[in-house]
Amino acid sequence: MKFGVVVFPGSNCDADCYNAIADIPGAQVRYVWHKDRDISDLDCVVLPGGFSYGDYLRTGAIAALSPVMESVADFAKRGGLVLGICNGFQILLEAGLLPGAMRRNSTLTFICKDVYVKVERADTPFTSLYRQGQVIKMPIAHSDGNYYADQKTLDALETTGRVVFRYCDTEGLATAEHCPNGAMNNIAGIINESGNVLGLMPHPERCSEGVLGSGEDGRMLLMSCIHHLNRGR
Amino acid sequence: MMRFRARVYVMLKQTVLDPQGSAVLRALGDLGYDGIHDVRIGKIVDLSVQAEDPDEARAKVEEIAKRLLANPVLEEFSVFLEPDAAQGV
Amino acid sequence: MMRFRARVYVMLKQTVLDPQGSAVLRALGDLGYDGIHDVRIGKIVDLSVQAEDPDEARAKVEEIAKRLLANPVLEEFSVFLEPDAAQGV
Amino acid sequence: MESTYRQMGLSDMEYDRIKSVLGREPSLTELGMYAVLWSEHCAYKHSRKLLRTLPTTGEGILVGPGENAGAVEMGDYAIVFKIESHNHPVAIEPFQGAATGVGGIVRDILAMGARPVALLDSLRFGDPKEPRNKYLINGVVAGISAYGNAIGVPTVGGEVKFANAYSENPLCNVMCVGVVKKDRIAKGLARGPGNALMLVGARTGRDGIHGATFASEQLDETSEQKRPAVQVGDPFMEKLLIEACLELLDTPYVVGIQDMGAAGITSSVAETASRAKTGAELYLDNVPLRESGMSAYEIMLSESQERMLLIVKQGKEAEVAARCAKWGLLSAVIGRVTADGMLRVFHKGEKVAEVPVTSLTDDAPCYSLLPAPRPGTREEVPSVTDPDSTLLELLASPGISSKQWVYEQYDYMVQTNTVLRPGQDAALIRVRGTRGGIALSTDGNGRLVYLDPYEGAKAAVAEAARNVVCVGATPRAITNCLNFGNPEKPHIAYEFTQVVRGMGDACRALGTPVTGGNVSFYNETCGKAVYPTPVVGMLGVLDDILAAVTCAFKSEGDVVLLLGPDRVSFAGSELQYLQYGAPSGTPVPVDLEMEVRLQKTVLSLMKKRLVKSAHDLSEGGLAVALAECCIDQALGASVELADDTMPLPLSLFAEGPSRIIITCSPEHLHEIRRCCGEAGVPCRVLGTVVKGVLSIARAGETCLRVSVDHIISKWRG
Ligand SMILES: Nc1ncnc2c1ncn2[C@@H]1O[C@H](COP(=O)(O)OP(=O)(O)O)[C@@H](O)[C@H]1O
Ligand SMILES: [Mg+2]
Repeated sequence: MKFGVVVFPGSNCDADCYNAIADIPGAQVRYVWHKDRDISDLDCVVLPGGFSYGDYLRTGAIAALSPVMESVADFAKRGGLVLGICNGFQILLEAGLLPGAMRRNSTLTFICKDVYVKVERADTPFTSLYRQGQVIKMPIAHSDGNYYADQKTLDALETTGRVVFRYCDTEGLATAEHCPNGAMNNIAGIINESGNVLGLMPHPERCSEGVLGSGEDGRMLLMSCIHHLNRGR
Repeated sequence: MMRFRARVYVMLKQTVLDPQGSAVLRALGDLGYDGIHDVRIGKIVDLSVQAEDPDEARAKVEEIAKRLLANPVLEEFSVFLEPDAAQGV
Repeated sequence: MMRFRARVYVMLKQTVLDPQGSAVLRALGDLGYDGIHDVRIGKIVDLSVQAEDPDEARAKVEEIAKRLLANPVLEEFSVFLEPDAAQGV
Repeated sequence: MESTYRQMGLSDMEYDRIKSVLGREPSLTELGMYAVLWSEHCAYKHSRKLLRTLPTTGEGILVGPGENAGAVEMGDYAIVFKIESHNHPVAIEPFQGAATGVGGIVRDILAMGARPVALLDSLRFGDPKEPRNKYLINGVVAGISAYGNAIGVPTVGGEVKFANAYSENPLCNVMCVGVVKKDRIAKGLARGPGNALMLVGARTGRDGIHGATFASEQLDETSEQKRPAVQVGDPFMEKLLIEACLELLDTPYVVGIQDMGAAGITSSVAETASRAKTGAELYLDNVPLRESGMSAYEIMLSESQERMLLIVKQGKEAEVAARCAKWGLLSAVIGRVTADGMLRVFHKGEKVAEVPVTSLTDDAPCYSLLPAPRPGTREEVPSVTDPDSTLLELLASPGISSKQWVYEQYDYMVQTNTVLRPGQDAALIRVRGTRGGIALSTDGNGRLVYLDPYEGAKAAVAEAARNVVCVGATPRAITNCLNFGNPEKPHIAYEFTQVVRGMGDACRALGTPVTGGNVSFYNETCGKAVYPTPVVGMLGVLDDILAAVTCAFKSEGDVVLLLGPDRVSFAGSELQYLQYGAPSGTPVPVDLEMEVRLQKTVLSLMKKRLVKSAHDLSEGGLAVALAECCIDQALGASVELADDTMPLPLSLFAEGPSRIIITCSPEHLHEIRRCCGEAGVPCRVLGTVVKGVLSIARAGETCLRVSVDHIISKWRG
């Protein structure tokens, strides 16, 4: 069960992801340098959060063009699991592996806090250990999480059930008031058509250990991946 | 080879709501400016580019704009070019 | 009253470091684009403004640019104006 | 020449001194080098003598003042920490001023070979309702947010306080903490003649030339014209520097490392050579430049950000350059270490400077202060007609209300070590590889210091230590930033002298040596100085992070106790400030023996796991502290004050040192009382934790009653 955490210049949650994965029994993990192309040993690629290339120009824009992303695109095409967290999600959008784009938060500020999200799909490789409709707590930490897609794309996402996480209140109600960043339809995370590429703004690796004060709801996401991969063997 | 100055304008598409533009509009209201509408914020990227002729220069800059400088989901761009008088190469 | 479209360009002063521009320049190098120099990134602010005449409109926009849109410590700006054909008020 | 050296901020006497060191007239480049290194900012001309009186050694202190940062031992690790001011830059450009402030202190920590693991920001502004102040506040917070978040170092704590005295002169002090294996602490030494001096990171531009002298001047109308001195920070470059330098320090190629802060190449080379008792030769043509046509003078004095100096073993330059290139960083060999104690600078085939290294670093003049106190003030006593509304007003005041709007803009969780996030008495971060953690707090109440500099400084140290104790950690050492007006004025000199004395006494009593810090003078505009503001950055250590304590009431029925003495006063208090806009009177002095007993006792009770919550009493007094304990778990308390003779407003809202509220299960009350009795720490049962409401009664009569919902909504604003 091998995970690879990609290190882009400016990534800063790479070690956090690495540690959270390494903590899970049965998981192996290594770093992948952004200029490397060989990821054939991996079962799951994680694009971590942070400020790749300083978030300059647009978040994720420069990283999306790095050599490793060509390999990640191939890997995804062949069905490999790809998980983009925060800046990793932004990179997936910029690379066209997921539809849509990120705008500046509607508050125009960076926001760091715990939020509630609803698990809209518990039948993906990344969410199988959650219950459908479960409300979980995860922290966010970003300036650009205001998800945008044109109406057609948005409709397609909704009708094909590709919105996996949605910002909501403690009861699971997804009102605009509980959307921290202005994201359309309260979208916090989406998956690609073939169901193997997930991007989300909240940080599961920051809620994998209770002692850090954000609960352990994120650990389930990482464990779901392992569960899925084990089943495939 | 010649050197050209290129200026790329990157603006959000009209259909995309611009949170920064709305915030500036609000701030202008707070400062007491009235009669202001439709504030939209975009980016300028200035660069020098070496090429044989203006056509090549433009093609190069358009490619860069398409690949990197603008995100087609949100933005549209336009390219302006002038020879860089100071610095023929 | 008439309506004018104004476009304000805000650029960092030449002497001020532009980390964003330098990072984009490096990235373009990594992507194999050579012959690119001096990348600098600035802001465009488009807005509509109501005024009696072009002079008043320009004065208004210049004031706004000075007070809010540009940071005089680091940036300089220029204002361009055209009557907003579509929307005489 | 005369006008030149005066423009650079050198006095006639200082100029003569340079001439006598060199035995000739200095060149322009040399003059510039002396001007920056002999500036107040670099040479501590007015503070050096006094700072030497501070306690700097003790058990577990691995590195004291003099290096880039102090270091405290924790198991196999060294915890490295330091605080620094960026007040003047912030007054001119708040966003970039604050951002580059973060960048600078982070490089100090990096220069110790440590990975930066936490930031704290201590901020002072004028009235937040004024537009100019609002602009400064938003800019500073955004600048810290932009820089700290991007480099992936969590901002886990700090303070934001307001008073008119800071209106023209905001204070922005940033503290950084790092962790390094203790046998891997790096040194700022230019060792080994022949070794290469390599500059890594950003290109050198004309920015910030004379920033160091600028930081040592008062702001006046002409500061506007000095605006080109404003620096732009590049956090992306800084992040790459951190990773590249840490990777390089793991190789045998690098023998020394130094950040390039104020006075750039000049100070970093002079300091490292001076510490190593060597000399250096510099070849300025090799320095990667951002702008064309820069003179030797400009290159030597440039304060371009995001640069580090590495001292690299001769022959290993290529290896180092390759590592830098891997991280996308420029590097260049800009000189060599020599043995003869001279600093020689070459540019365009000419020798442009040749001066003894130690004359730059050690020969700056040292001035004595001429202190004279200012007359005292008569205490204005606030009026309280309705305690409920006074409490709510205090909770909503900018000094006390929730700072979530600030720290929500900071990534306080990155690195996944933050055990206690902002909002507690102290932040707590785990040290990976151990079961323990470090607790961090910054404190310094300028109002108290203004009224009584000696006692105010003691109070700052005591409160910082108490904050750390409240989360369960043992205070170990401090770093400090001394923010004052013009020290050449007698009353400022008096404030400074007394503060250093008070800080020293408190640190000796509490066993927390001073491992480093920073002095920022000339925080004046048009003759008006800020409150004397010593900011204390306290480092505490906790063996087991699972034993951490928070301030929130935990369960209904728990007993609420007040530990510590009864002496309080309105002098310098939040309520007095709210009603009169200025502090007056004489604050309660800190009984350091009592403070030590209190802190030791609380820690030992915590060790026995008897304490369910702890919170220190500071601004707003007892009533505010109780209300703050209600917020997190939305639990209230029913409190009965002893039937004493103190006027009610004093009991509720006046402030005094050495007091902590704790809660415990009823069955532990007896044991707690016994321990306090034994230790000689006053201990009073205040009441019990209840649902929904905070009520305070005296002599059987309710005198304050506010719902917890109301408390929370006022405090959150
Ligand atoms: N500028 C800031 N940055 C980060 N955290 C802050 C800042 N200001 C206040 N906080 C946090 O808010 C809480 C309350 O601050 P403060 O009222 O100064 O506490 P205290 O009175 O206990 O020293 C603390 O946890 C502090 O760390
Ligand atoms: Mg406190």
